[in-house]
Amino acid sequence: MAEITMIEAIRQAMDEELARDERVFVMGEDVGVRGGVFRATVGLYDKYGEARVLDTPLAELSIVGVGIGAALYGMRPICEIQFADFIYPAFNQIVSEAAKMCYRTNGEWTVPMVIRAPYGGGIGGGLYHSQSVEAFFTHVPGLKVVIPSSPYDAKGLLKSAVRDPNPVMFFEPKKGYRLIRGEVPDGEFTVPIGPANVTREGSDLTVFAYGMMHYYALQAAEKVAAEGIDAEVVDLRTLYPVDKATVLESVKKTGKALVVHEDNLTGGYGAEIAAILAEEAFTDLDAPVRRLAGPDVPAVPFSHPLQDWFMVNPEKIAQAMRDLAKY
Amino acid sequence: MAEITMIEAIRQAMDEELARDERVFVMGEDVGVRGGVFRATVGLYDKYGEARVLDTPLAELSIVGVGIGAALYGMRPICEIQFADFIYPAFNQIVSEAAKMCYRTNGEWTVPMVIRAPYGGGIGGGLYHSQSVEAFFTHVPGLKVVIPSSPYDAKGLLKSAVRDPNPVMFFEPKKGYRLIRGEVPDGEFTVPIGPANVTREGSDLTVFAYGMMHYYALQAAEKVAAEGIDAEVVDLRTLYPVDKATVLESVKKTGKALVVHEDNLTGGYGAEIAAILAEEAFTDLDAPVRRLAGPDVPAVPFSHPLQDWFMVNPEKIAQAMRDLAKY
Amino acid sequence: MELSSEMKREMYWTMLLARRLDERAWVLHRQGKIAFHISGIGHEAAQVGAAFALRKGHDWVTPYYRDLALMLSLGYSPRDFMLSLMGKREEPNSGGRQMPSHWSMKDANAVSHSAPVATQAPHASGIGLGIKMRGEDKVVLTTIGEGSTSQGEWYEAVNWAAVHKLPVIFLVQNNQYAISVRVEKQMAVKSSADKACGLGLVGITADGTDVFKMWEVINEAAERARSGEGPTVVEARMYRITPHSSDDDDRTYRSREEVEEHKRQDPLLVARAALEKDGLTAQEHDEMEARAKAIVDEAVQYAEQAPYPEVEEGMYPVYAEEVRNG
Amino acid sequence: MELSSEMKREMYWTMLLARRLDERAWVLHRQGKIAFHISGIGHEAAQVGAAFALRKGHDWVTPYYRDLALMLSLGYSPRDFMLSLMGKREEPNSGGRQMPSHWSMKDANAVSHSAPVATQAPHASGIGLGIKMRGEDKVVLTTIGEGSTSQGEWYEAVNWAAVHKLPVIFLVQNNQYAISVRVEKQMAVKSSADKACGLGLVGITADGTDVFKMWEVINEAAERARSGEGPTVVEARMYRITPHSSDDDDRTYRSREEVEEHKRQDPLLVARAALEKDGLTAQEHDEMEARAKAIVDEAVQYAEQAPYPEVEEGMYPVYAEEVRNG
Ligand SMILES: Cc1ncc(C[n+]2csc(CCOP(=O)(O)OP(=O)(O)O)c2C)c(N)n1
Ligand SMILES: Cc1ncc(C[n+]2csc(CCOP(=O)(O)OP(=O)(O)O)c2C)c(N)n1
Ligand SMILES: [Mg+2]
Ligand SMILES: [Mg+2]
Repeated sequence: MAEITMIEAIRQAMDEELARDERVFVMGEDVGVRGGVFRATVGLYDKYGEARVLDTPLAELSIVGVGIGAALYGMRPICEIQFADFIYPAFNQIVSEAAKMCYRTNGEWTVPMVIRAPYGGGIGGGLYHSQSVEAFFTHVPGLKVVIPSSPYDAKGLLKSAVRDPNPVMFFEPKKGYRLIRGEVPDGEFTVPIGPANVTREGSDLTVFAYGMMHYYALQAAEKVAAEGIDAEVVDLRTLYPVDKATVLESVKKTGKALVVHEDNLTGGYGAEIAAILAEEAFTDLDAPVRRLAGPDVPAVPFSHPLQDWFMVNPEKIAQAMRDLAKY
Repeated sequence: MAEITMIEAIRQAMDEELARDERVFVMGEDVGVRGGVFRATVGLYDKYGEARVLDTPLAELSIVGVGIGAALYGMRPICEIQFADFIYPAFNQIVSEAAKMCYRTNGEWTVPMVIRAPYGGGIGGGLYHSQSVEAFFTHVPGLKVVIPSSPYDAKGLLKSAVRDPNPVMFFEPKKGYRLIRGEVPDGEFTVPIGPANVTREGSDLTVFAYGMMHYYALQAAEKVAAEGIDAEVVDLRTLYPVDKATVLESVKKTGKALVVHEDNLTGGYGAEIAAILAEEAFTDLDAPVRRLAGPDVPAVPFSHPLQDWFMVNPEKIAQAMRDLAKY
Repeated sequence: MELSSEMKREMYWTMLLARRLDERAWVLHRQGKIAFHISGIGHEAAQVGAAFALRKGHDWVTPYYRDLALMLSLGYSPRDFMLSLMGKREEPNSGGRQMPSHWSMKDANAVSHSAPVATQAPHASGIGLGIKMRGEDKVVLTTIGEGSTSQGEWYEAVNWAAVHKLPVIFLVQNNQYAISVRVEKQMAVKSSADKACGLGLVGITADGTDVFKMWEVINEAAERARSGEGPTVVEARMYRITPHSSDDDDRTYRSREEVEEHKRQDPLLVARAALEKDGLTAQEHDEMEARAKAIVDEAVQYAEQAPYPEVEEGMYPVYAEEVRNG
Repeated sequence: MELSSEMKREMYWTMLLARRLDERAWVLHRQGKIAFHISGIGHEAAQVGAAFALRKGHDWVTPYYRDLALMLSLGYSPRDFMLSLMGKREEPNSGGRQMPSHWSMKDANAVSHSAPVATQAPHASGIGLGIKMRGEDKVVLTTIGEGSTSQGEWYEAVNWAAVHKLPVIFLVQNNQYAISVRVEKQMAVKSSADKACGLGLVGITADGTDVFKMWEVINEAAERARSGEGPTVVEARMYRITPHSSDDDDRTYRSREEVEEHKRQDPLLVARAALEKDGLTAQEHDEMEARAKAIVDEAVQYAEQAPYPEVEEGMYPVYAEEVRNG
């Protein structure tokens, strides 16, 4: 078992799936010779050739639309969107086509494909290289939405996504690409799409998070543990469909919930978790459901002081935990 | 004061704004000679000419993108998207450009424009002529999102939207176009964007709704009133930014909240209202926050029994009110 | 390759059957028996010509809503159509979930059409990419209206196919109108086939009212595609004889005279005249008509008696895991 | 119209200043003083040629991120650029909110550029529509990279301008690459100007390393636009001499020999040679260099001392009502 980075785990997953199933192919901007602007596909072009690791025209709509066509034909495309911020031109194909194909044909046609995109801020990318876009897709029946927070999950979930018979949106916390390291077995394994993961057991309150914010939430939990607050941490991992059972069970135990994401607060994914708790955990709750999220401005500003102001970080999470514990 | 339909109110608003301000113009598919597929622009082409009532190419992306350019130049475009279901090709222009222009230029450039689109089901339109799309935009700082539920508000809010210095998404409940009638003054008036409207005072519980569902909610409230349930009804009207004060005040009084929309439940706009209540009305709530919404399937199916199954209606709302009142 | 007389009659028969089904749909709508119809009247020649140039069950199609005649050519049945108009459970496109005329037929490699125009074009390029990756000799035909070629979606699809020399035929059915908007407001070129020159592929404008000519043109395009020479844009010119759909009132934007004039170039009349030269007798034609009527009657009757979906069916299949058979 | 010697020197001076600023940005990046730079080295001739063909403060521009030389021509200052590289408060594009090189300058009618490529193209058509509606004699120039013309967004914008004969110039800066992807993988035509023929407007391919030639071509396009003859696509051919951005490592996808070879056609060298024929002396050139260096030094110093935004500034202006001055 080797300790590897998040991005290496993602690369390995694609490598193994390309080797396993000849229907699988990778396409996107600069994924070929260049190996991706984040180097997620490095080496794959040399290993599998141009036909299976395709540099596409600079056009997200057709990266996804052509991917859908290929999936209908029986292939298993992995489409890379270079930054999640650039997924909007493909919105129509994702929402009108990929998501609705199975339902609208009563199952005659399905769209097994993966759309990968790095998301999130804190990397000096400014307004258009830092966005979190998950909330636009966790409202779309027919899609699955996955965000890993560790190399193990990144590899295992991505392999599951490639094998899933549905369109899977796979968002990768880009700030964690090289920062987050972890043990990953060498051989074949998968992590199922669906279940959330209780990554730290605790009794005083529950923190729900995913991606980079889950990584920070664990750090925050350690911090406040020293102050006597025993926090449970849940990595939501599969955001859609949501694992309600795990969410409700945890709050039944702790009675308090903090939902954390770096996306804008209003209408963000946290609203759904809070709404589920407000509706189905009413008698379990000992405190208001707290949301900690990015402020309601269009995106992460470039200038460093403004970026720091925007971003949720371990200290902000710890503070929110302290406040909630006190309630 | 005349009693007119919702669609006539919308037509009047555009007519008056075109007359008032020569920077205003209308564009979209079939809005010219045809007067719009729902007849919302009937007569305007004859009155104001082709230059101000423009039949565009069949391309939503550029209807919005060209509209943004015109707004930057100093015009006041009203862009019609023929059905809300067809707004996705324009998603990038709306979210990346219109919404973020003011912030990203520190106010140097602003985008005063209106994007109108009929939304909602119950009209036999099937999966792609029945969608509710508001939740995709109530998560986007920089946009305002408005949905009227009466001819009076439709006219007054649309006039405000045209005069607003920001991009305003104006979604019209198409099922109500001819069904909803109401008194509308002949002369100049506007309804401000921002405040929600308590359309029925009550003490037992609050129903939050908008558009067609607000119209139904009032009917449902009458129904259950006869059974002794005294419901308050709030027409949210401006969905984004949300009028938190009115929402919280009402629940402070009634202690119980039901949020209704016809859009899919999960990640829908109701989640945000529920989350606000879970966070800021914790001590006021005497019951779980209930959401009544469309099921989590891709959209409204065509076949009549399936459409009826999908749609929220006055009886379903009344039943949810009864259940909540009993809690 | 030459079309045999038999083949020609088969093509004409398909056009005729499509026409009679389509006309019946308008009647059913007037009778209040169906809620919506979108018509292919005037488009039959282009569609049947194109479909017959394909190898059925081998080649692929991503069609659009006016393609009744095309779908019938591929094996879609009159019953299927009537079930779809009425939103019945057995309707094979979607089990009653989709509006009428939003086809899907997996057996025939005919992919589901949604409703937002032009989305089917990139799918065709993706299918073409799959065909190329597997080294097969299939082609994919995708159809669209001329107005919808204004969408960036169509441009991107054609560009992909051109860059990768994919075996795709982009058939544009130019019926002069996008609902009420005339083609001059969609494009500054005379034909959407002219757009091909800007993207580096072959573009051909054809008389879309001549079914046999259309067959030839699509046949050639298919040959090009199969031999690795890449995609073609074909514009078939015709006239939309009916209003846009049963919801439309075309008197608000075009004169009756204009419509009447174009009816003289009705593709059915054109094909019939050609077949009469080829020996088709009035009696044979009457028999065809009688057969069509019987088929249409039967289909209507069948569909009327067929059950609606059960409400529980609305809940699935959102995901592939939930697909049920039967 | 002919360019005067004085004008030519002014153009060369702007190119030179842009180059020295750009080079300094790379130095600052190596020094760890800035986080990001995206370079216009190799693009100066096309940009300066285009900008000088416009009536400044009268015509409009929707630029893209490589347009430093274009923006300088319109009045953007070296200080502005350095402030932008460092994300300082005074930075005029966005007050530190946007990444460097995402221009905006209202005085100069230069509209804000975002980052998602091609979004600026429909804006240009919208501005063109506004100009036409008001019957003014303005033109709008919009720039883009060749790779980004693969976006449906660009196609729709050009189509609009063609259909409505709008006074828009679509300038494509073809530097052979979109990050690592060569132009052959973007389009099956030889020049993005060829795309014009498919959309019914004039398309011209020009040598983008020759500033005076570029001036002529854009000047002609502007004349066409002003006289109501509609839009033009101009492809300016050049080479991206630097990596895509400071985040890129171009050795992974192209050889050093290829890059070196193209440096021989550096637009600065081309222009200087022309000016020398026109009488520019070595001494004059040295003076220009000295002046450029002084300006760049001063700008860096100024920007380094300038304050960052206060954190409260992050909160606004989300809406026009929240705009604050100063
Ligand atoms: C993206 C999108 N926008 C708008 C519509 C509404 N609409 C349906 S058909 C149509 C006109 C299509 O015209 P054309 O492409 O010429 O095809 P035709 O109907 O004439 O065959 C329009 C505007 C739609 N279906 N999809
Ligand atoms: C919609 C979108 N997709 C992807 C990117 C990432 N990206 C930034 S620049 C670029 C290449 C642009 O190439 P080209 O248009 O040729 O312009 P150049 O940079 O060569 O001047 C890419 C892929 C982006 N900015 N926007
Ligand atoms: Mg048409
Ligand atoms: Mg380039």
